[in-house]
Amino acid sequence: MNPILRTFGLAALGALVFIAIGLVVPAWFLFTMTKAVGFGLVALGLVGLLRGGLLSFGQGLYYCGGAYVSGLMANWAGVTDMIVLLSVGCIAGGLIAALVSPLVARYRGIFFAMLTMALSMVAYGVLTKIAAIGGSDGFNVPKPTLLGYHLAETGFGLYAIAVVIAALAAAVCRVHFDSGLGLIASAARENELRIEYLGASVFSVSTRSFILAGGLAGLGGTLNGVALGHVDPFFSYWTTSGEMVFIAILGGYASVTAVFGTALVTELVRSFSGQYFPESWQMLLGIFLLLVIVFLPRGVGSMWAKPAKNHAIRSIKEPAT
Amino acid sequence: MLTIRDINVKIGQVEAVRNFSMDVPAGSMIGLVGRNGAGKTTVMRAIMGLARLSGGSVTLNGENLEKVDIHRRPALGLGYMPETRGLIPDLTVEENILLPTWVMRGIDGKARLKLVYDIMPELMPMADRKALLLSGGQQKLVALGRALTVGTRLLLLDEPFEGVAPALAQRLSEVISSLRSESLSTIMSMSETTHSESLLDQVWRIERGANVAAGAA
Amino acid sequence: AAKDTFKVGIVTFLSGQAAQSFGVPAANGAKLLVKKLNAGEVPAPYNTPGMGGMQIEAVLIDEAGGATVQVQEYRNLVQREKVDVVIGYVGSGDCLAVAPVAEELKTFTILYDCGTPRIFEDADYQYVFRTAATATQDNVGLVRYLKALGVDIKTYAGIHQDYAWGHDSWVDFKAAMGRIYPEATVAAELFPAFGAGQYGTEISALMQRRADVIHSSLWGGDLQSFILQGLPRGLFRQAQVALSTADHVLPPLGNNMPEGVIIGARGSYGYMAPESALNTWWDAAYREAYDNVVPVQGPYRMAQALLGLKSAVEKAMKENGGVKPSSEQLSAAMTGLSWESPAGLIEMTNGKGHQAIQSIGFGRTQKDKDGNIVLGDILHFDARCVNPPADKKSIEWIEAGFPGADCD
Amino acid sequence: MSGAVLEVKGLMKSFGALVAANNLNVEVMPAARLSLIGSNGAGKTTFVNMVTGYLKPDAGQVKLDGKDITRLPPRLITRAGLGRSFQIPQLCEAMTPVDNILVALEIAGDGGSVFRPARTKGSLDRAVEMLERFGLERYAGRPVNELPGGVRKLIDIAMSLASRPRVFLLDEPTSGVSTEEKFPLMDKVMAALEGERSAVIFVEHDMEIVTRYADRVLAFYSGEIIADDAPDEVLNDPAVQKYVTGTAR
Amino acid sequence: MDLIFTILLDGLIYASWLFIVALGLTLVFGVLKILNFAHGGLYALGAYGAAIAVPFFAGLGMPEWFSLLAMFIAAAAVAILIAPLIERGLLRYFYGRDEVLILLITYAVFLILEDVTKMIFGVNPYYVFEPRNLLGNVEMGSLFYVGYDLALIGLAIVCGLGVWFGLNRTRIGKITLAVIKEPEVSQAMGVNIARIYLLAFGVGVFLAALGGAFTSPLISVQPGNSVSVIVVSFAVVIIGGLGSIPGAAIGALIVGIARAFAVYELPEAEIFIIYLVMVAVLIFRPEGLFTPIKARKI
Ligand SMILES: Nc1ncnc2c1ncn2[C@@H]1O[C@H](COP(=O)(O)OP(=O)(O)OP(=O)(O)O)[C@@H](O)[C@H]1O
Ligand SMILES: Nc1ncnc2c1ncn2[C@@H]1O[C@H](COP(=O)(O)OP(=O)(O)OP(=O)(O)O)[C@@H](O)[C@H]1O
Ligand SMILES: [Mg+2]
Ligand SMILES: [Mg+2]
Repeated sequence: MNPILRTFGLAALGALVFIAIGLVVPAWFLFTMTKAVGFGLVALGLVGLLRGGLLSFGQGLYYCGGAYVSGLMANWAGVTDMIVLLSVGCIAGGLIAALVSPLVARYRGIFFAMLTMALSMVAYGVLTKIAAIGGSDGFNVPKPTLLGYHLAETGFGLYAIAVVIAALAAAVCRVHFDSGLGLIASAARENELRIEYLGASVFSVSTRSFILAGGLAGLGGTLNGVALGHVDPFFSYWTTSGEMVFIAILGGYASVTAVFGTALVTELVRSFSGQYFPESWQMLLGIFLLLVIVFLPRGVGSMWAKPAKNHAIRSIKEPAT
Repeated sequence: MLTIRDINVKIGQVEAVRNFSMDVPAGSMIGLVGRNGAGKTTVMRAIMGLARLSGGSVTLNGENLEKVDIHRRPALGLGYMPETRGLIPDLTVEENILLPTWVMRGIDGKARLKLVYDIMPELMPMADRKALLLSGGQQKLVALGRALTVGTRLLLLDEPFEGVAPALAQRLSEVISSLRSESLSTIMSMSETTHSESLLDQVWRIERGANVAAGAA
Repeated sequence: AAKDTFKVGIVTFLSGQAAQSFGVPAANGAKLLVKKLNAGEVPAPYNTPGMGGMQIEAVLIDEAGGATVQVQEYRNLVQREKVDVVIGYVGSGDCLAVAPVAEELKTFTILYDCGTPRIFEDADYQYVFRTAATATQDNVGLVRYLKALGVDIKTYAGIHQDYAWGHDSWVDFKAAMGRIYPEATVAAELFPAFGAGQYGTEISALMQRRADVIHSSLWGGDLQSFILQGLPRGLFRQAQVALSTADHVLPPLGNNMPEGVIIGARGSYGYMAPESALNTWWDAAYREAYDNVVPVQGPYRMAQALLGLKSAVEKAMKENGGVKPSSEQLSAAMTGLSWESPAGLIEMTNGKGHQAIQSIGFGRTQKDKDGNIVLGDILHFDARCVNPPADKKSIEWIEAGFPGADCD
Repeated sequence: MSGAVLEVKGLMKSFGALVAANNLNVEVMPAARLSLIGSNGAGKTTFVNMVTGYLKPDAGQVKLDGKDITRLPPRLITRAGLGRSFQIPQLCEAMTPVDNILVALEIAGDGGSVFRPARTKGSLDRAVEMLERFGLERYAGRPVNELPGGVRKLIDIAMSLASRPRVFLLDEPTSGVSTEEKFPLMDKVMAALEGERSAVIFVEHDMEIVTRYADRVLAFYSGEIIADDAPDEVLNDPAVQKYVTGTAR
Repeated sequence: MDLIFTILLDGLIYASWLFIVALGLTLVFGVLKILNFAHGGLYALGAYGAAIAVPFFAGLGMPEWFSLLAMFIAAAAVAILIAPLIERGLLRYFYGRDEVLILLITYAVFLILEDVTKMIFGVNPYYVFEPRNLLGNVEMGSLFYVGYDLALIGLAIVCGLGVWFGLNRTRIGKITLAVIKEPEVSQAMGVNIARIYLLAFGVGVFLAALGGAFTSPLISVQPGNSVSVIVVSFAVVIIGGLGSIPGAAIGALIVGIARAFAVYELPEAEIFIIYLVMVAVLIFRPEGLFTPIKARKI
């Protein structure tokens, strides 16, 4: 079968399974999963960047951008339809990233990380100053609708939307990562000089990944803003971005689904340790992080997503050593 | 003097060296010859301790090297010139040569430096240049000089002639042959013996990590 | 039904900057009061065990992590832990974010501390209540206090943390100054980052601009650092410093506190608490439990929330025949309720009966005869003197010249 | 017009006080086989680096097919039809040889598409075919950082050839390659370029290779070209013998 | 005139504090290639250490000036106790791994340190006033400055020169440079690289703790001090160029003066001025102001 169709088919199947799961789990878990999807989307964008050797410590900016733009639209224009809001948030995140990208796309490594962080912190600083949109306290986002229907109070409706979005995003990313450009991006992580000497522009490869990540972050921001019913400049604070990085690294860049799982697990670990050990949850989170890094250094996703195999050459024998 | 017995080295999934054995008598010049990827570098790294043995032993004058920490091996008189040259880019040529003498006890840095300059006078004009500015071949020279400062018993030269212009290669083999002495042994890895046929006492061949045949050059 | 337990989620800062000054003391106060309430050891009218006979079970949650985390934790408290009510939130952002969720989940919720007037001025809630006055009274009261002391002000300056709390405090203060000291002008306004820790430059700037009064809403570690750094540089000699929420730094700083500094506590708390049997008991119980440390605003505010809850629960049970009240019944009982707290009478008069007003006290540090720093010049302002009437938004009320204020 | 594909005029480069390229002038005809020899540190790599845009020359001009490419970035120089390989192989280290080649083919093709899968039967076949041309198929499935130096060298060259350059510069293609493999390697490289009538410029220390594969030799010494002629002439030049080949006695 | 002088002086004092903290960060990055998130936690430990050590030595009847020394002792104690634990116990297993992964590890260490510190010292504040009163007050322009604050400038210079000299002019420093660039070869040349790593990390910890110790008289030592320190010192180190000591100095100065300027002239911008400066610098110098030289790679 056409691999692209197959990927989307799998995604649809996965979405159905998770929607079914949503029918039986308790409400709090439904909400946690919804929020995990929001984070997971941002982390998925980070995975795309990581595949190209870029680590952004400022995804909060695009996350925040998506959440603010869609949230303000809901408040000011009274638009509460999720399809509209999600599209607007996604475009907003991507657009901000596109505006920023000429500035950041020529950086690598720690400098890239810190520059993106600095930009998100400038946004944070500016947002805390604008009293008209709540300053540092932010503002509340009205309840969402879908095609004119109010989404049920149980949170199931929103969860279902989140699952569909997650499946769609994962499928798109899978197809993109496996594409020619995706391969070139991974090659750029390994050796930029080589890529340039092959005639490709590392700059434009980076820019594309960056805009994709921005769009996904905007999507995640919108979803979470709506789910939480509240957005504030903290969305753009560096610790928020740090949390996304945390989730992305735990997920690893082999898989496009792992990030959603690690987002959920991180949320649960934090929530339970915060409740049962309110005075030492940071330590537990730290230990959890260390354990994952030590035992699954290439991310949780490496457990099931193996690097793509070259089926055509399987038959060729390895050198007999 | 140096005895390698049935060593095995695994790099990742690959058995880079398999049951390899070799004897290096005192005062001999040995060529370790093999094609690309045969395992020459790996054998040298195993002697220096940079590659972990998964079996077998390396003994120097009866002392099992496995019991000696890596950073204590140079003090046994082991001088190593890595394939990648491995100069310290921010240090000058002279500092690069002196580096081993700084960390080893009871070694006269000045005297060693003089010795190296005597053997390779062409290093002197470069003495104050930072290593990162040198061309590939120049770096080879410096790396050889550095190996000489501590290599009083055994020199391990990994591909000393590779990437070296013929004039310089000739000069290098002169230098190496001038080192010949009762107490100093040299192992040179190479993929060919053109520059060094005259130098070598023995050639050990290695193929896919294993011994092929040994014999006089 | 008397065998039931009553599960209360308590949310306050247990880590981060606000833990030491507000969160942990409040949590300590909650633990203590819950224990005493369960044992029925609190003086009348609270001397019945637990809440309407039900033993109180407290679930303590850390407020750190921002509003998003708090929304999620709130849901977990309600949906997973199945708490009956939630009491919590110091951060204004957390209150704003949690309130609509409480409404959605139809869970009776008390905001015990946060200061922003926006919550009930911008929206109506059925299930959400705030048992403490807003920050408006802190700053209106402070200006009134300056006036009452007869401080002469031609210029004044402000230094506030750069987030909503700081900005709102400064806006209220400036507005109140405009009414009460119409001639005075602003000499400087500084907004150091939250948790900046280093105030050398700010202190230089304040001293260079030479204001008569320096107003600040700094709190916790930031405030302590500001005081420690300003003291040797003569800041507190040069200007009259007025701190709107500083009572909690008095116990740790002790005699290192400069003289002549005006201190507010956001209510009639601690050193400024009114004399009553309840307060005497509370002060003694807290000191006994926690190394003789004076309870400051954190524990007081927690206590007034818990006691308000107890009043509401018992009122509701009186009406529903003694079963565990639903959130709706609790809301109905709490609306417009008033009750005695260690800090005096709490009255839910504003925000359609969801927002409390209370009296507030101020004092000024001075040396006693042994050379110890104590609080003198203590004055109280009546709740209706420093809070807007039920139908007015705070800032409009201030700007209109406090119509309807009742200051005797 | 001289008919040269590559014209280098007055190229200069100094590193501080050290002059690494002093007024270099070279013209290269289509399908030329040009070898650069010279003592270590003579400036060969510097020359290659300037021509291919890695270093910006202090002065001078480089023209490809009459088009000035002097200060273009490497990417555009490559697209203009000038390729190079590296003295130290530049590979995507954690990827397999097949993936490395796939990347090269992908870029040389349409520059990579957003959604079209990189790994189709067709593209893999082409990559494997490329590896086979260099006798590398048996290494296909291991990450290149686990491969021996000579193999890495070949992959590096194979990648550079994907764009079918009209002028191809190789920096020491055979160093680190064992004797048995040197000639086959050069044979393969030359064969690969034969059909394209590409000009080849290779830096080399092994005079056997030079005499076998070059039809013209440039000898570098101390930043200057001290000889430029047919191989026999250059190798008999006394200065070259003294400074480069060491055959003078 | 007076205003400019005050801005510069205030900026310089702030810069000195920043520099001491950032110096350790840049050193550890330079040698171990670790951007150490736990630096802030170590800073906090230094502050607690001083808050314990100063009264302790005063209790032993030491003269007043000894409290200054006590702060050094506290920082050294933190370094000796903690550095081997973190470096030998954890970090060394990750050398050569991805920078980002190691950043996450130090982040985990930071989280753990936060709570451990809280467990040991509680949430109540500690104070150390004594040292700050030792050096008197100085009148400068129209203002009073505390002698101690001015002395921090001197301390920063001493630390900076000390580390720079140690790294560039001493043998151990050059050996360290060798380990930085070629750890494996250095080992084969006889360098005990484990010891060098530990030393460099130890000095880094010491500098972090020293920053904390000398800040303790200015603040109330309590949980939550560490976070803001990290981000600002990250900014400084990035502006200056990772691993560069002069870079850290210039970076600290730029940040310090920009901040002081903002406080006087643009208070609304104070919160993000550091990041603006960082963005501005990186636009013109993509790798920071002082980029350490790199080896030829082609
Ligand atoms: N870093 C590494 N990771 C994995 N495998 C490696 C690594 N280095 C070497 N190998 C493998 O070990 C084997 C021996 O390599 P080694 O470098 O010792 O060969 P060599 O004889 O020195 O080759 P050359 O002449 O190319 O230098 C090769 O098959 C190689 O693939
Ligand atoms: N980036 C640089 N900075 C300073 N000096 C340099 C730099 N690159 C090269 N050099 C110097 O320029 C001279 C020419 O170097 P180049 O690498 O071109 O020599 P080469 O002919 O390729 O030598 P080899 O055969 O050893 O590779 C050398 O002396 C080298 O030290
Ligand atoms: Mg080798
Ligand atoms: Mg070269």
